[in-house]
Amino acid sequence: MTFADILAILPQQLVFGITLGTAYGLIAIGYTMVYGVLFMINFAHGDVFMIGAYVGWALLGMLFASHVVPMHPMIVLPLLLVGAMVMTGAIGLLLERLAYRPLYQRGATRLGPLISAVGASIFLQNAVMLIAGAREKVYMTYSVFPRTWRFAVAGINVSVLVIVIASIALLMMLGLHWLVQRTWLGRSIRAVAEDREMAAVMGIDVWRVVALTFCIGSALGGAAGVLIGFYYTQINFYMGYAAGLKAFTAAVLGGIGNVRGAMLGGLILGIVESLAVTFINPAFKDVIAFVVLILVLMFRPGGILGEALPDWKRV
Amino acid sequence: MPAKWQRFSVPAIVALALAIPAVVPNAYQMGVITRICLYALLALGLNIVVGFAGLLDLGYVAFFGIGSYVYAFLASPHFGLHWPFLLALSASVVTTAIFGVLIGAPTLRLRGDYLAIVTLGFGEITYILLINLDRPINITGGPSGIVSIDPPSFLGITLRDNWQYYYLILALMGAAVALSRRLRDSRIGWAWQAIREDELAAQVMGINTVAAKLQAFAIGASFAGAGGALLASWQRSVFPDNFLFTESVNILAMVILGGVGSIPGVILGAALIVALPEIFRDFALYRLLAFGLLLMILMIFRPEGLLSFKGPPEEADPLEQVTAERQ
Amino acid sequence: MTMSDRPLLEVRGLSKDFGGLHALQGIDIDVHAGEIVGIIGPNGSGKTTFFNVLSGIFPASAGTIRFAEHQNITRLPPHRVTRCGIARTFQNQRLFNQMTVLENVCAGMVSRTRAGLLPIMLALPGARAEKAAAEQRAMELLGVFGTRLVPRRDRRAASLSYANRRRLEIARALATGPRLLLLDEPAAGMNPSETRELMSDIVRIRDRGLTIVLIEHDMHLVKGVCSRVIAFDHGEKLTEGTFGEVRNHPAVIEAYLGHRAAVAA
Amino acid sequence: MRKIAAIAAVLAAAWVLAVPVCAQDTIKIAAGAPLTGPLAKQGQEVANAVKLAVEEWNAKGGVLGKKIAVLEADDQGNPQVGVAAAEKVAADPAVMGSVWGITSVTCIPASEVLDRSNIVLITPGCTNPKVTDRGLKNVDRVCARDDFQAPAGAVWLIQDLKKKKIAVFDDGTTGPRGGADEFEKKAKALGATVLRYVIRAGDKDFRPILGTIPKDADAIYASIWAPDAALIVKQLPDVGLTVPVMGPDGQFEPVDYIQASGGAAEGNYVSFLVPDVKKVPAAQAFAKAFEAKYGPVSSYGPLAYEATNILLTAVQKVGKPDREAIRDAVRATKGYQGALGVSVTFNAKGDVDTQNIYIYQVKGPDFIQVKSLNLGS
Repeated sequence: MTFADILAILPQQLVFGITLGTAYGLIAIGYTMVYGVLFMINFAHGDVFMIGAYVGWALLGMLFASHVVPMHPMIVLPLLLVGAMVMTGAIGLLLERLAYRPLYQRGATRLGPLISAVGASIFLQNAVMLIAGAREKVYMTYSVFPRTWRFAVAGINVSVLVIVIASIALLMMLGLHWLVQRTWLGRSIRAVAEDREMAAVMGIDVWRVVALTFCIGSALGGAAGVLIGFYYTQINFYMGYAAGLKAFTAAVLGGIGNVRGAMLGGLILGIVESLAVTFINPAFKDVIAFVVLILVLMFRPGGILGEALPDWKRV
Repeated sequence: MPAKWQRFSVPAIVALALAIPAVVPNAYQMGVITRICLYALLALGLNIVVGFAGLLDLGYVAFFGIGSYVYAFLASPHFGLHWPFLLALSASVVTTAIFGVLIGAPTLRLRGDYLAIVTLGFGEITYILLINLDRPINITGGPSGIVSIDPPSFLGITLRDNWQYYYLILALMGAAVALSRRLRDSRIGWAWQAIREDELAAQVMGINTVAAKLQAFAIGASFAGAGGALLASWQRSVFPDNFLFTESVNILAMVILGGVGSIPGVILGAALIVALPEIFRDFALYRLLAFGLLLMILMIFRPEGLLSFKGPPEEADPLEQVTAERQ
Repeated sequence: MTMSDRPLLEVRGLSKDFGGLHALQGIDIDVHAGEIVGIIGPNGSGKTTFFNVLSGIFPASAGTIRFAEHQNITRLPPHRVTRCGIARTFQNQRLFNQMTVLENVCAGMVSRTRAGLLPIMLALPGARAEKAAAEQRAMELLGVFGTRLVPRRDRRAASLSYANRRRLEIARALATGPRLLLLDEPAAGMNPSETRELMSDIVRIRDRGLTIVLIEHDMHLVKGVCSRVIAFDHGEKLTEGTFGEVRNHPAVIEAYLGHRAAVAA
Repeated sequence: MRKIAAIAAVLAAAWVLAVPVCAQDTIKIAAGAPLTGPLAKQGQEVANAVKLAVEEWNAKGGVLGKKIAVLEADDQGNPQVGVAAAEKVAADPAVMGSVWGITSVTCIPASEVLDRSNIVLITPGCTNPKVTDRGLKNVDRVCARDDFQAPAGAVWLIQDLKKKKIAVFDDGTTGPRGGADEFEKKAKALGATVLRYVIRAGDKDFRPILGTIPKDADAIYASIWAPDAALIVKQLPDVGLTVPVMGPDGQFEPVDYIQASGGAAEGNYVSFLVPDVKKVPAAQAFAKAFEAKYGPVSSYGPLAYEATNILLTAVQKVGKPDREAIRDAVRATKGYQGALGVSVTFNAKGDVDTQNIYIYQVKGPDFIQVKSLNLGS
């Protein structure tokens, strides 16, 4: 390919990269939220995301079969999102209650919850495989967002679906920001993140806040599952691993514990990947993504936007 | 255990380990036990990095892979080299130790979880390079890996059966146990543990944390290098798929399950992680489900690991007790 | 002043800024060999920051620190400072909690030992002898505190009582083989009898040939052991002299009690 | 802590001493395949086809006067797990042979283990040349090799369809990479231009990669599995490419490829190792029996069934439970007339001499056979 060819496809490639990055960022928000409060890599988060995608798939199939609900995005999307968020929020609560809290209360080191989360991840994957079968599930994306719903801006092909996903991602990010900065719950979350014991002394029910954090983070992961299910059009029970890995990378890249950082990290990761594919070699896109991560961390050890962690966690 | 029995325990364990092939009825179980020893060797190496020095390494499998491929390069028709076993094994060990330093060096400034994601990245990079360095020049053999690797042979004896491999791997695992103990109870081990407990205090106590961390990476990696060479010669073929991220997680689970930093604990962890899926094999579809559940349950009931050591609480004199409470 | 009277520690114009905050400003201090110097001052007056800059944890913003045979140690990283012969304890106890009492002291000995990786892995006689010597010396250092620590050598540091943890921190600092020992509030949290014991311990350590600088709020201890006292306030050195001189210095009274109290006095 | 050690020791002893209970009146056939994990569906079809064949033999009285049992060996598509599974198979004295699919990367190390115990391994779907090229006495293959299948694809695209510039994909795993390499070799020999691309198995958004394909490319050869191929054909319109896509046997999946693509796969080509069972009169009985029990045949079932029958025929011919003799008898199979209407003869390496490749085209919900190629000797 000549350089002129590359330049010709570059804008379109950037759009693909941004879309991919939005997907990573969406999943990363849940990671970063749980991490910011509990200082724990929730390895099962990718699988919670996967379950969100499955719930959305099942609901979509039911809606489609019922022939009652018109397959319009304005109707279908909220239904699917709410369903997936309720389900994954509940799973998040369960995970916190079963795989995190007992360990912490028994005085585990930071590594214990990590392995427990790995166990939960393996369990969830296999549970979904046993319930839904090993086969890939297909999202009927094009019955909700017809293929013709796309437009060209200056030669760049953009579909309505992508706009919808990006807008919802932005809304979720702003909503979370509002929640953390402006509400009673957000203040409690920040207090617990800052100093758990002091928060308890101040009369905050620490475990309730931790549980709610898990619940909200997981529900956001579930919503991401539905949206990305639509975009990917195919889902499987082990998709949480690859997606979770990228999302965690995005969260660290942006500065862990930092919601805007997660979104930014996702975008940068997506763009880096699409540029690597365009300019270098598709085979090495993940190598380049990780090299960028390592370089960023070498020069900015707290990620691009800096970590939003209290001082004691940084030492 | 009464003290007078204590000194018999090591010879007893050694005798038991040596007798296993005579007791175990078939090659399958022998194979599983051999695999336990191989993974114990790997887990002991990771234990140095994670357990002793407290550096959370999620890409440990990279060293396992590099060790395997170095052995495969040097002892297979792939490059037409057929180095003697011990020489090729040593080359694996030395190469991985060098890679340990190379990968460790850029990560020294990073704190716990950042280190985790960066090492994870190195693991992924290694895997992708193993797959894709088959062109333009065929270095790694691509996804098809390298086959027809030479089996180990010394003094004209070529090892073929599982029990022979068992003794070979047991010997190296035994060496790893001895080295781990010596290092732990040495000035280097003191430095590692001090860094794990409190990096700043360790620096102030005069410990060169950079050197100590690099030593931990190098030694931990070299154990994986030995393990990799053993895997390559035992499996007689290596593929990139041997070195997926899940393998790193498995080895980390061994270290944590048994009790971080505890040498017998790490070996027990290896035994559990290798044997449990085999025990559940008869439940076919439910095997991994049960494995995941068991990991969670074990962590809930023994969060410090199965063989973690907790000293008895201080029997403080009453005066001190009062003071402590006043704090 | 002859060459041999040159101070062990010579601090000139030492300043430390955090952003806009002047934590230390133009500190000049000399400490001579064999002294026990006390640093007093209200909370936030820069005492601990001074220790942190001395031990290399924070780089100085300006000024020089010279130590021993007039080496400039101003820009050295912490472990190099320690190797030059300055050891310290921490105000908020930073022991290696999961290591045993003996191992904690041994960890302090790392920089004073030499054995390399290979000799240790091969258990060569040199490495074994060095390790045995290190452990013997560690036991000896635990013995500085009589029977307080010796019988507890194999306990985890985390399981020790408060006072014993303070003692262990001093033993660990001694293990680095310092000529100058910095103690950050060694008596904090001790009851009067433990403090009295600590005072005799400190004097005994000085008598082993060390020089000591300590930060302390317990005036009883400062009065009892310090040959000279330096008062800090707002990151500056207010005054120095004997305990009596410093205690009666109006600026010190003002710093501790506020302006009105000083006028009243 | 001591209690735990004691419990562990007792458990370990119990496990070690638990000698597999083997009733002496059964003969066992191992069915090795990924029964869990991403390839579970195809793997389970292999196991099911083996079970079906065994049930039919048992209905006729078994073999050597004994009932036949199937020992399922789950290799998860992972080499290490495959080795462990093979060791378990080898340790069971009742096992007289194995049918092992479908990933070469597990089949190769598993066959090394089985070789030590002289257990024959017939593979219905491991197409990598190295499976048989290592010269093991116990490995036979009833399907065509990648170095025949992929060139058949090149012949079809370049000679029959006159394509000139072809984008070739693989997913960085053994079988697909090998196939892509063979395709490239043949396509270049036939005078076409080849561009290589690698996707990462597990990724779902291939638009950035597809976007870099030059707009004058006139075909895609996707040496990848069906779900990934379905994603690629669905995402092609997003980058403005309308070219035919061709793939190897892994895409012969009505559900995971045609259905999953939602119509986007229409008109594409797939090469496969099995002729259309509907078109082979001899295969009707099998197809019906399989569908009744396990659902429609969708991949390697017929070949696994064929392999099982070849194996049991060899056992019968040998007349005694002798692994070594059975191994040699399988290799000596000549002119076996199986359920697929093709005669099977193994060459010295263990490959079938008839390297039959069938080209199918996607039409509506089905694959329609459009050509058969025999590139064998």
